[in-house]
Amino acid sequence: MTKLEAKDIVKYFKHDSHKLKALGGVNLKVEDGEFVCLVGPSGCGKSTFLRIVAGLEIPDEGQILFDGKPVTTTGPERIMVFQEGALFPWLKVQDNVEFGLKMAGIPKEERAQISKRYLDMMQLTKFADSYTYQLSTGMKQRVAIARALVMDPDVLLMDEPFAALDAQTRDLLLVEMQLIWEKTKKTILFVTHNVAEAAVLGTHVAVFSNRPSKIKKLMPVNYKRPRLAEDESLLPFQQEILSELRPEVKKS
Amino acid sequence: MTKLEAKDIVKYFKHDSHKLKALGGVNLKVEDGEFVCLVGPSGCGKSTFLRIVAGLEIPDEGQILFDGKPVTTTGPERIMVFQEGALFPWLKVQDNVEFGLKMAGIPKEERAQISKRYLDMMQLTKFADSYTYQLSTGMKQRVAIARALVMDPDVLLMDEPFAALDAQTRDLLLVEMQLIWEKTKKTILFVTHNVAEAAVLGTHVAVFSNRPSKIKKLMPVNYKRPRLAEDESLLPFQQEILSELRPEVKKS
Amino acid sequence: MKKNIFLKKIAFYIIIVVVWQLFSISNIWPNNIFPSPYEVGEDLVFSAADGSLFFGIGTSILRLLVGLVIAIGGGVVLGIFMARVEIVNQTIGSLVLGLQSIPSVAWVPLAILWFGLTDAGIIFVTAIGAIFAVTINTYTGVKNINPHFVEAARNMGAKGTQLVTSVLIPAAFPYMISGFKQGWAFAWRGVIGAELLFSFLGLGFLLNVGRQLNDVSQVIAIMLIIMIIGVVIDGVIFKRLEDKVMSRWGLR
Amino acid sequence: MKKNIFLKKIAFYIIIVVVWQLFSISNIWPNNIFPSPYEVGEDLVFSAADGSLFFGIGTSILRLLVGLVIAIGGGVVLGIFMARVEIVNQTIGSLVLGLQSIPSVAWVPLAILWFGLTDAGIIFVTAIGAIFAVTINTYTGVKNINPHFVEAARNMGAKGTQLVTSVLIPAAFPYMISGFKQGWAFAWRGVIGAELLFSFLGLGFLLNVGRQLNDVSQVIAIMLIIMIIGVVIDGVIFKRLEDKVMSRWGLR
Amino acid sequence: GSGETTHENKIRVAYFPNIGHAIPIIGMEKGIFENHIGADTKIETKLFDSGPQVIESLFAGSVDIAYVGPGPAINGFLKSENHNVKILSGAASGGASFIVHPNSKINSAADFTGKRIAAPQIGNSQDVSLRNYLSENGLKPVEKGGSVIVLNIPNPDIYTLFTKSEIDAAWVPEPWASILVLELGGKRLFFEEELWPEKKFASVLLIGREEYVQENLQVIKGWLESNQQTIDWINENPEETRIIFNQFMKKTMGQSLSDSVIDESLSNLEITSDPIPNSISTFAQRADSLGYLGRHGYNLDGIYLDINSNSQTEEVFTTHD
Ligand SMILES: Nc1ncnc2c1ncn2[C@@H]1O[C@H](COP(=O)(O)OP(=O)(O)OP(=O)(O)O)[C@@H](O)[C@H]1O
Ligand SMILES: Nc1ncnc2c1ncn2[C@@H]1O[C@H](COP(=O)(O)OP(=O)(O)OP(=O)(O)O)[C@@H](O)[C@H]1O
Ligand SMILES: [Mg+2]
Ligand SMILES: [Mg+2]
Repeated sequence: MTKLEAKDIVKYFKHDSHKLKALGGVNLKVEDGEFVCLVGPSGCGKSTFLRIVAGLEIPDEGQILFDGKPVTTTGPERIMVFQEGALFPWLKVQDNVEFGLKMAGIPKEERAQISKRYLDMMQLTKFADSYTYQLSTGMKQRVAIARALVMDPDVLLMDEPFAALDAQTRDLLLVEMQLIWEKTKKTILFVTHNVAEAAVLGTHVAVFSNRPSKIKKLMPVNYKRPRLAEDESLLPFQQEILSELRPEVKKS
Repeated sequence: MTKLEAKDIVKYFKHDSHKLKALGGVNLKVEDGEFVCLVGPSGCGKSTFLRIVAGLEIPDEGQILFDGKPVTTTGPERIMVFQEGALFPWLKVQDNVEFGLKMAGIPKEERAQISKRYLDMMQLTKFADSYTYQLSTGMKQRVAIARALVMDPDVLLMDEPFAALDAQTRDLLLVEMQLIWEKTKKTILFVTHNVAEAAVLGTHVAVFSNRPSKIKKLMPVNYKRPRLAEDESLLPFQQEILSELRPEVKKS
Repeated sequence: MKKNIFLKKIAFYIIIVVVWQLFSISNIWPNNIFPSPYEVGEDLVFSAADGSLFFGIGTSILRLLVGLVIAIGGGVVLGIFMARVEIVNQTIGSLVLGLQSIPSVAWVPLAILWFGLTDAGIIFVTAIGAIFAVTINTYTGVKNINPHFVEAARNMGAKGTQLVTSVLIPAAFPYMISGFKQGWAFAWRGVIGAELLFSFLGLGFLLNVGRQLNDVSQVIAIMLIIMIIGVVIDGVIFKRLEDKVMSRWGLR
Repeated sequence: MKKNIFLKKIAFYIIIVVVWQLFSISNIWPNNIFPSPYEVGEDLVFSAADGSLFFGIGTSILRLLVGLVIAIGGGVVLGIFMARVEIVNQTIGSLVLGLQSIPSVAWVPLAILWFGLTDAGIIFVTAIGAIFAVTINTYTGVKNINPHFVEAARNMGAKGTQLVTSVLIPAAFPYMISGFKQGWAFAWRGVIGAELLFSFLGLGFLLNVGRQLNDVSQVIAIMLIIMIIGVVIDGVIFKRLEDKVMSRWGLR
Repeated sequence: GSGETTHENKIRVAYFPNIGHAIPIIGMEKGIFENHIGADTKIETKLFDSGPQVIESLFAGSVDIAYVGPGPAINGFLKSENHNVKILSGAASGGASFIVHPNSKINSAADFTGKRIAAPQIGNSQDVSLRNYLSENGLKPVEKGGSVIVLNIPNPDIYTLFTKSEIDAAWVPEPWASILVLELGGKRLFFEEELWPEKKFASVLLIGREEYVQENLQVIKGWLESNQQTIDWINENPEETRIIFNQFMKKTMGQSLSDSVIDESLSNLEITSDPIPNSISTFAQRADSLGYLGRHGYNLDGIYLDINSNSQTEEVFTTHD
């Protein structure tokens, strides 16, 4: 069943001196339970595309279908992990993680149980009572991930969630992500600039072209799981992604 | 000649429920012209250490010596690239890059020449007139790097500058960084969570232990330059760093 | 540390009083224009002794409280509506700006017409003098909220009242505090101004008596009391609130 | 689009006038308490015809301008000092809060004593009514600056005046604008209030005349003029300034 | 023509746009002052609406002479540096009444208990008279633990509250007294002068700063002469006075009073240069017993400008005793 479909998405932005065509007709079909990694040159429009899917931005042309119905607004079935965190500075770490649950009216004890599980997973238990300005960048990002996972959405939209993490923590989370996905069979769109990450996580890798971007190639990933970041067997596939990407970066 | 020396740096932070010892006596000696990459688990205190070196934070114990003199304040001889950018939203990209030059009283035309070089290098020429909210995350980070390089400081303090960049752009910048360093023989402290990056760039890699952190190991990197990210010959050294790191992340 | 600040403040005020006394001894200005602190003090002791001062303070503060509660309640609601509902902003918004520019004293004739010479009339003048300051600050605060906060919250299912209470208000709080501060300052001025013109009990009435009898030292004595109450309320209530919020936001 | 907004506004105001007319026709209140819009309009036409209205407007605006310039200049300087120099904040800062709570009307007797019945006296009342609002908003603005901005700027060699003009002022500008807005509102109120009490030319004088003669329709007519000028100044000057700054900060 | 003269001298005169201040209003409108002293002295007029503000302006040196009530005159004298604000002449006497609201059942002081009674500003003539009247009748205002609610509010607000039936009575000067009677159906319970020893009391006085007077004796002399001329003219031409007064109101305030109100007001006033010194000392006693003159006692010696060493002045000031 098709979970998400992007049809000819076009998006312009106004800059003082010129008009910028960021997305130039993006087409993408994501089946239920697929894990699609989006890669592309910096500034090509990956974040913009994710925001459109989340319903936070309106495309100038084209539309997003979710379960066959056009997306017009944002909703808790499509949860986004923002590239820059967007944690609430007035809430403690635990309250940040529980935010969506609270909005859904889930009682306090139950919330605490759920958030505890994800705080443990993200190794943040010790900081449950801290405020976000007291965290390091990587810790903030882990809070943002926990906050999204807690929502248990149909579709998870992740914008470079592991970018600020150290290699070790990331490796742990790469394994964790695969387990979560296998267990829940969520549909995931995952933006990354790390081809190894894409190869480890995705059922598919979508390569964006340079601006005005389209999806240049959608590559299925056919390796058995669990995959590890250090798997040498993934290297040829990574090279394949890179060879698609290289000419795009040169252009920009 | 010793350019920078950290002597028993200790730093505490106050959290609501407890006091956190972030740095537990960091000792580090950096000779003039060395390129030291700092790696360590998320939240161990790498950013904090860099801020102390920059003179932006005062250690609770110990001191930093710069050219043998204690550091008490910040100064343009030690320029920091902030992990979160800290670009000025009220300035256009080009004016952001030229900020330090303007402060130093350099005339407009000269500033424009210098900034043009670095904007080109960072592939941002087209966005010279944009405001920072109009940039993607990776583009912002490139502006931050350009803004620091333009200052031509003795010591460059870089806090995960490449974290938000796509693989291709990063590979280009890895080469660029090595060229800049070889040409100018700057002293560089470079925080990264990417061990490949550390192996490519550093003359040394300093591994932080978990909180309260010290420098667990200072490893010289003895491969000839220019090094490339895909060099397979660097893999064993990367494994060596990882094996130092792994137990630290487990602890946290 | 805290004691130190306190001592400095005391010293500062003592210096002011001494300089003032010296000035009035020097007789640059005649005494009926520029009374000495001694005379002013005498007046204070006198009105404290016969109880009229405390009765005046009590009356004014009671009116202040009622007026302020109305102003803050109404102002916050109106401000949020203006910021979030474009049509409200376009219509009522422009009216608010106009009403804001009418001085409290101008409302007095109408207040007397509509409410007569009652506490309600004074409270009306007070509230109407303060409500628009709160409204405008709330509006500015809500408009200045980092859009990511709102997006993230909506994405996690917050809407309607929840969005307002869980995100808009806390996120706009640093601005709103300054709105409350100003609202309270306007309200306090409004009470005193209204009492002065209504000449119906309270500190403003005492001020008016001083004026009617051309008793400058009483005028200054009452102005001092008004100031002191202003400083105390600000220090006891608003300073704490502000400090708390500021540290929560990592701004200290 | 813009035309649409304009039409909505017009419609809104027409509705208000119609409702008002209906109320006054209904004769719930006697006419000398609640005049009809027709009577108010008649009064306006009359005073416009004999020129007294325009003379009044001109006089008030001139006084406003002088007072406002003094208030903004002084307030910005004082506010920055308070935010950046702790001792200034601890001493003068607490005084400012006190002075801020004294209503303009309370300054009138002293202003007459010190300056006589002159323009200088009215300007004094105006400026002193506005300066502290500007001061406090500037202070809040500077205190709320993202500390990274200041750190980065100092790191790049900005200090003293440069730091103030290149970073503190632009970074605090969103707050300062609201300070200016409030400063101007205070100043405008101050002018009118002072004129009303001095009863010395200007719009406030006309208001007082209306009051002395129990001419409610003149009182309301002049209040309308005060409002309209308020809205115009706000719309022409401050709204534009604010829009520009807001879009610069990506807040729109 | 004032155009050609250089005017080394000038005189700044303060008064209210009020019927009790008929002398400066009519005198200026008819050019009596201008004709007499205008050739080498520039006359600047300043309109006020509150006595204390006039005193503040005298203190600040931005006004030279002023027409005010006895309250501010006494305060001005007592509070001024070296007592340099002094009474130069009288200007009006009488002209205040006690008006009862049509809905209120006040027939005498015995009915005051629990009633709301208004008078203008604290310390002005009507306020002092009202409070004194209360104590003479064994009554006290609420703030002193008594039973009468005394409200000190400006005349326009008294009018407003009268229309709204929110006060029971008011002790007000002309023209407000007549307005309340003629427009709002108030009942004049008594004229204030009925309560004074000689059935008259000073209600408007001409005061001035002594140093100005000393330096400009000629000007002051001329002013006082014109003052007297104006008084005579007014008393001879009540009809024309009303017309000129209304023209003045129309011109400066944009509105005029009804003929009947002005006529009634004028008939309740006496325009005179007699300062009625007895009434002033009585007034001071009353104000002092209300605590209005400070806590250190008072002394009115020298309140009338009188410089023996200067024969010119003496002559000027003896004309109306
Ligand atoms: N609000 C905006 N106003 C103007 N231009 C914008 C805005 N947001 C994004 N852009 C532009 O759109 C393009 C795509 O931005 P986007 O953030 O989607 O890139 P990205 O692929 O996520 O890049 P990165 O990998 O660096 O995060 C960029 O060129 C950027 O300048
Ligand atoms: N202002 C602060 N207040 C309280 N605690 C802080 C503050 N800044 C940092 N910390 C704490 O200090 C520790 C080190 O933080 P730091 O930002 O230096 O880590 P880091 O090594 O840079 O991590 P990352 O790789 O995630 O950026 C963290 O545990 C963090 O919670
Ligand atoms: Mg992005
Ligand atoms: Mg960090």
